[in-house]
Amino acid sequence: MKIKTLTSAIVLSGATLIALPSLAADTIKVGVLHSLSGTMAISETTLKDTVLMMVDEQNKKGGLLGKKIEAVVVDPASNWPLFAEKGRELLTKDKVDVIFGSWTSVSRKSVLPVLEELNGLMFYPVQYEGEESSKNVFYTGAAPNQQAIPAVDYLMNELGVERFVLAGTDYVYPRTTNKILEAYLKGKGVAEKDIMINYTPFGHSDWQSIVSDIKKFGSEGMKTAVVSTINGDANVPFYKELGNQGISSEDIPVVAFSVGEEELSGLDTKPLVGHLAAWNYFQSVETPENEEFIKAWHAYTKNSDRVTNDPMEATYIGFKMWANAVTKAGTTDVDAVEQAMIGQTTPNLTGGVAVMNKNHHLSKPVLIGEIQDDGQFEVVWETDGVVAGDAWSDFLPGSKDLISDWTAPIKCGNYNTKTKTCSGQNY
Amino acid sequence: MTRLTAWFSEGRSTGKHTLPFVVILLSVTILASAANLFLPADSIFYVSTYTITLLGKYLCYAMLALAVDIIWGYCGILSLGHGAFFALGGYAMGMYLMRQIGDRGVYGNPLLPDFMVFLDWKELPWFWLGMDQFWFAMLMAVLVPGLLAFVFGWLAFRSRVTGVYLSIMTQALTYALLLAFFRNEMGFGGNNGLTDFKEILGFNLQADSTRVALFLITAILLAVIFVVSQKILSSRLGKVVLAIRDSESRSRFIGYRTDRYKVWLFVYSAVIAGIAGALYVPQVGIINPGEFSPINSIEMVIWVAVGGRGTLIGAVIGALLVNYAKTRFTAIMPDAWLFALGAMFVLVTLYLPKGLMGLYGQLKAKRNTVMNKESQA
Amino acid sequence: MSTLDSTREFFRRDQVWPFLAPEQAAVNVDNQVILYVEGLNLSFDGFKALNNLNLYVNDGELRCLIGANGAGKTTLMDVITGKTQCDSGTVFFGQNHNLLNKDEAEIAQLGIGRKFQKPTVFEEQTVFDNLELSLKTDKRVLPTLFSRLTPTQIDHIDEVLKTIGLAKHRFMLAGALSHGQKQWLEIGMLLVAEPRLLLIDEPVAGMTAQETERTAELLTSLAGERTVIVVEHDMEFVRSIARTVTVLHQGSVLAEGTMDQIQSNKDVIEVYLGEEAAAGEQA
Amino acid sequence: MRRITLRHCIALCCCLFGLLSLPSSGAESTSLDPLLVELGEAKMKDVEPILVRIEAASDDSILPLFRTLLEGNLYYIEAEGQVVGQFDVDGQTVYKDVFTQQVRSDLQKGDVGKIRVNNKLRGYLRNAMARIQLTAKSPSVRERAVRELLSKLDDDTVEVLEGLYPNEPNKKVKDVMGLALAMSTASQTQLAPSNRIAAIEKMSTSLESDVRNLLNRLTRDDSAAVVDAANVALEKIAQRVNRFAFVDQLFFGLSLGSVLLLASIGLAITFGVMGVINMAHGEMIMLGAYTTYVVQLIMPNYIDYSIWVAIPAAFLVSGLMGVLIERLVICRLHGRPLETLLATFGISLILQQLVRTIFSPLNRQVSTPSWMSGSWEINPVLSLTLNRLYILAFALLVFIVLVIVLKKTSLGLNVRAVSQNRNMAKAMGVKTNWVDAMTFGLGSGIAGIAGVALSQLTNVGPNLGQSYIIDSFMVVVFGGVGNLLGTLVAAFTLGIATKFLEPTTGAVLAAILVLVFIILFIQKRPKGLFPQKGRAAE
Repeated sequence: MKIKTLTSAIVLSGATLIALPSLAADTIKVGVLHSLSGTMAISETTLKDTVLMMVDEQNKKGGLLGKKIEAVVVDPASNWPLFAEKGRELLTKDKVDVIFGSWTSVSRKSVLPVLEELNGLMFYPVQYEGEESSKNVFYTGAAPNQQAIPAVDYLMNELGVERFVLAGTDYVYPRTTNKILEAYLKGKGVAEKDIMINYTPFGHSDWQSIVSDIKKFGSEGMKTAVVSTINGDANVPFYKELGNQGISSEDIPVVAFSVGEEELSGLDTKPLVGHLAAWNYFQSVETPENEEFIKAWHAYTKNSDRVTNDPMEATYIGFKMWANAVTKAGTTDVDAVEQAMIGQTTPNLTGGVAVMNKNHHLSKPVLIGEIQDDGQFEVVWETDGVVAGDAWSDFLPGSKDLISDWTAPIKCGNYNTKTKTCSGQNY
Repeated sequence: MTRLTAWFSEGRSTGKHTLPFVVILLSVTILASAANLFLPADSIFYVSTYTITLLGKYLCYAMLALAVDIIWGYCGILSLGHGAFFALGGYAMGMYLMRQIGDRGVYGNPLLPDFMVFLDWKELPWFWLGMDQFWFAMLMAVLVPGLLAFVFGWLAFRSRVTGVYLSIMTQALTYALLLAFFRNEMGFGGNNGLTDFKEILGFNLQADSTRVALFLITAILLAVIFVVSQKILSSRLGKVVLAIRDSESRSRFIGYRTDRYKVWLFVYSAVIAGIAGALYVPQVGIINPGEFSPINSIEMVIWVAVGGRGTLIGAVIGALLVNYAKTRFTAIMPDAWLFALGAMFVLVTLYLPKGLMGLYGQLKAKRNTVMNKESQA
Repeated sequence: MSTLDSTREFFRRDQVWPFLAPEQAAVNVDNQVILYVEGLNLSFDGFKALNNLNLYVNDGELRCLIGANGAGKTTLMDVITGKTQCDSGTVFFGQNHNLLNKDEAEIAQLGIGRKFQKPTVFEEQTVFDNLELSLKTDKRVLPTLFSRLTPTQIDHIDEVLKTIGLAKHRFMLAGALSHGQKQWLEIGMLLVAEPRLLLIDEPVAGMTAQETERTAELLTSLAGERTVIVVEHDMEFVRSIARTVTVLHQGSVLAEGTMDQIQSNKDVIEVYLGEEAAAGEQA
Repeated sequence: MRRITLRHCIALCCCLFGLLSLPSSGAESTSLDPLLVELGEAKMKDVEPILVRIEAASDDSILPLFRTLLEGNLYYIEAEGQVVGQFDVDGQTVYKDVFTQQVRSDLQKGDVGKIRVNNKLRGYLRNAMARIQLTAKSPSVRERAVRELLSKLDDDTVEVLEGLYPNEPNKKVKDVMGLALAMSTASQTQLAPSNRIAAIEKMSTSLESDVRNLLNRLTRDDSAAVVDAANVALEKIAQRVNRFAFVDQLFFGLSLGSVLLLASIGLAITFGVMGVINMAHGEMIMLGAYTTYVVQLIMPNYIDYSIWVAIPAAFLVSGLMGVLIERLVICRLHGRPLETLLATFGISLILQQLVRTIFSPLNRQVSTPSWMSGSWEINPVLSLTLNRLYILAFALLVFIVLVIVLKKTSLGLNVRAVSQNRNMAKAMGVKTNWVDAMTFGLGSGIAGIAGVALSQLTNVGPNLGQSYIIDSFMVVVFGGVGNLLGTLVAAFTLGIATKFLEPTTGAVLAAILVLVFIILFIQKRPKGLFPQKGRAAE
């Protein structure tokens, strides 16, 4: 009997504990929804620190609207349902004004309904597959047309590549990106037989056969390149195998969309020199903003070896824009800020100016970098001017008629230009 | 006669927990729901929807813990693959909810779920047919896990795969399913799984009332399953099951087809897990292959171990306590949590082989033996 | 027979399907023999545990099996009760039940009870439950689920409890019993199941003198209505109960007969009693 | 026998030419200097023409320059309009004159600007160097140079080859040159079909991919005779290629098998012999991998030898950890395998979190010793990667050593005694506790060694162990518990099976199929491939 009363007591007290409304004074609250444990912790902890750093800086400048900014950090532990739960916690219990968070698409998809239900505001800082535009989310990472397509253009025009291996981890981002690329390449007159598509599971570690297939595919007389959407952990063994099977970047260059400075810091880059990556940001870019940012980062982490990467820049831009938008709107009210966000501009760390478009995606420059033996990238090509992020790809049958425009009169995340209707909204 | 009643309670030391448990469970849930629906948000007793969904989730886990306990605690079959049955139930519900979205998906396709549209699928795969019917989906939610459990159990138990081997096989099973469901060709949404649900049986999933309803249903079903399981386990079948746990070969030599008993218990447990999964999905709003990951299945086992295997109430308590602790810990100090969890595994197995309830039981057992001594004297 | 007929046959209301029906065909013992063991062979990687063993046990007799360790006594029981598969040979229970194609449970349901060398009872359950489980009832899943203890069954159990002298301890966990008591409980579990044939492996090991005596009485009293096969090392005990004794040696029958015949049998003396005697003198 | 990678051979002949060119270098520099200045100041896209001119204006002595440029070590001293190589001499950067190799200690990082190269330039440089190296001293270098050029046989290259062919001393090089000439003959449409067909027949003995590509092009030739010849030749080549492809796949299978073997063999001891389910086995592997990382941190300048230090170190670290676990936890859970399973799982969580806190959750960089990188090219279509060859050999070695230990040493005797009958062994005065600890230590230690090997193939991170634990269990169970030979067979069977499934089913499905197969197999034979018989097994 005792035990049961005890437990029921605990459950109840727990309930009330959780339910207690947070009594924080008038600070502006910034929620941080990045996994600090589990598989995604590797990538996401960095972003958490970035946000905290930005908050610090903002507070040094006197905060926002005369209030201090307070960061509320929670840990969704790389567990997708937890993203929804913690998101709800941030919005209802901690009453945060904005959330910076998520890395994987699935985590974003998981928290999205909560955001729309409770009308929260989230900044999503990672390159992703597109095919989404929510009123409550701002996508500061690259859409496929800001990463994949320019990269392929570079391969075709600069390196004269005629055959493509689209190798990816089997999840939605590579799937979609490769679908888009396939359509795009065929549009450019690349034959079916010159495109090889291959998917591997997460953390795939035995790349022998695949790499040797690629080698064969590449040895058939036409210039071949690999477009890699291989995710995180699987990259190290992949590149090691490439190196060992003697595939040099001159024979078959690999252009990766998920390999940044952070990932490279995990492996010996000597055999990889010359392989490529497409991002909107590289640590090696020499601009005053970037140097300042890196300096601040090293100071904040008290570690001069910590690298910076593209999602960090995306977070940086997102935060700056949000701060400006709040100042402009004079309030942290979501709807006001959401409108104020559109048209916001912030200097990129790589030079030029990023603009927030009507579709909640950024216009950013696209850079192609070659891996150097010091684990950094050397920019070998960049788009002249910025590329506007495209929420709905024009190369997918499903979405070619869709656009996103959050300004009046359309005010719709997926507006069908043919039928002139707005579908799939939760309100 | 007193002897007989005494014996009755003796043989089934868990039996008398049932009523109080049901009462407390239901009263708490009803109170919480009422507090959420009828109290103003600023009231001190107001229970936020966040809490409701959280408790709802815990109750699903408790149900799952029951499932694990029934076969591990009572029959000594340590399944490291119950996450699989849970997830399958969840997917059945998820598929139903997916079909309910209808043409409100981002691509406005009336038939195909979004992920199929942008993966450029032309028509619905056969295993999605009928999933738009609630009854059918729910049937699947119990049938599929049950069937899988039956086939697996039938094979395994008839060829007398036992103990550790079985545990490892179940783990392999859920691992294989994990890999399978990650594949986008499977047509279950790959890594993203199924999400962005709109409504269930026409009720808006975002509405508080729906959430509370789901929460209540979960609680009631948990109570029902608890009572039924209690009944089953305190019948002679329950004794046979215990006998199998303690000495399977002996049970065979007194004429019980132990393999059949194990199969049916395994199926029963799997079905419960499936139901738990089906209730879990609409409350958390997403189902994805992560639920299949072996580590989840092992975590369930530790809930039971902490609460006390071999007692249904223990399983429930374990699930609630561990998950509550998890929620609090991960909020406060994420790193420490894994240390805590790990330590819990080690310490419980070393010092609390029968968990919290075991501790309680030992004390009682002492008292009883004393009583027996007296009665003999 | 046409398919229609066969289906009709299959769905006949007045009978259960064979795969559901318990195999209760009565044991046919027309010519007085209840157990036929013929040409049994079994070897564990090289070592021949049973070597062309032949054994016939009459209905209702009390048979003692003796033999040195590794003579194959326990293995023989394992084969009879279906625990171990033999390499070749035949084992028939009565004339109509081939035991080799049945599993332990079926064999047990036929009415062959077994008591192990090392007492195995369900330690986590009460003495009463142990007996209840062993009752001669329908042992299929569903019937077991809905079964109730009938007064007659309870009486039967109480009766057995008296016979094995555990009436006081009926609510005690079997695990808490003493070694000897466990032995008794296990015998009780045999009795309550009302088997035709009892296989009893070293019943008196670890029993006190008078307990041994009582066991002897019990076993002798059982013989007649039931058939009892006892494996025992304690020659005194064997002498006290045995009508017929079978001596096993290296997996086959060495000699068979009354105790006196056995004792006078040369090869038995050298391979078995010899040792015993020697041991006896030393002791 | 190692593939001499491009870099090596260049290095080789560079020192060679470096010496030769010492006297002449002065004269060289005069004609080159303006070009070098251009090179230093040019934008990347303008670099190639300059390189062309440099190549035209110079002889072999230019090689060091090209090499340095290719490796991205060429820097430009704006003040002097001179180029200089940046080299890394144990730890600190040193500037040397690319031609004379004289150290320029006066230069600072600030004085020089890097001359950047991209893949296009690298490609050009490699061909250029090949052209130059046609006359290199070492035959192997010459051969490689010719092979390098097969891909682009422009007229002047062919001319040069024709010039060199007659008086080429070395047989192999001569053959390759002959092949090259044959290719050019075959591709010249104006020639008489008969000659071309002859050339094609000559080509049909080669496995070079360039040859195949040329033949493929020829199958679209105007002359029917040529087309037929080309098809015949392709057919002939295809057969050989397929044969080698099979060998290749087999090797992949074996290599995967060796990895599985390494990962599971430690488990075969702790699980098979002791009957302990060690869920922390994967973390033992992880510890081994991290040990390798730490060892490399300690001796950054001796990476090539680091492995030899890492192996014993890893064995000790994991072994000791194993003993610790056994003493603290497992020994208290004798005869409760399921509980052991849970407890060790808890330990594995703790260990993972431990390395996360100590080494950060990021993957750690473990570099491959030079003698392990690259591959052994048996012929153009079949080349075996060295690291996997070594690991295959290593796995077998470990296995053999282990078998010997268990069969021959007193520890092994005790271990077997305890595993067969604990109490009896105890009665015989075997210190069972000690034996258990040692056995567990041994198993864990071997897992550690496996970690060293795996660190050469995959990520060194907190999740390393997780990704192998299930596979290892599968292998042990499939092979039959308590049977090392079974483990060996199982590991290679699964490895090869997976690799032969993969091409048809894809990696994921292959993995699933293998798992399902094992599950079903275990239902059929619960005791695995090589079960233990008799009462001992019960």
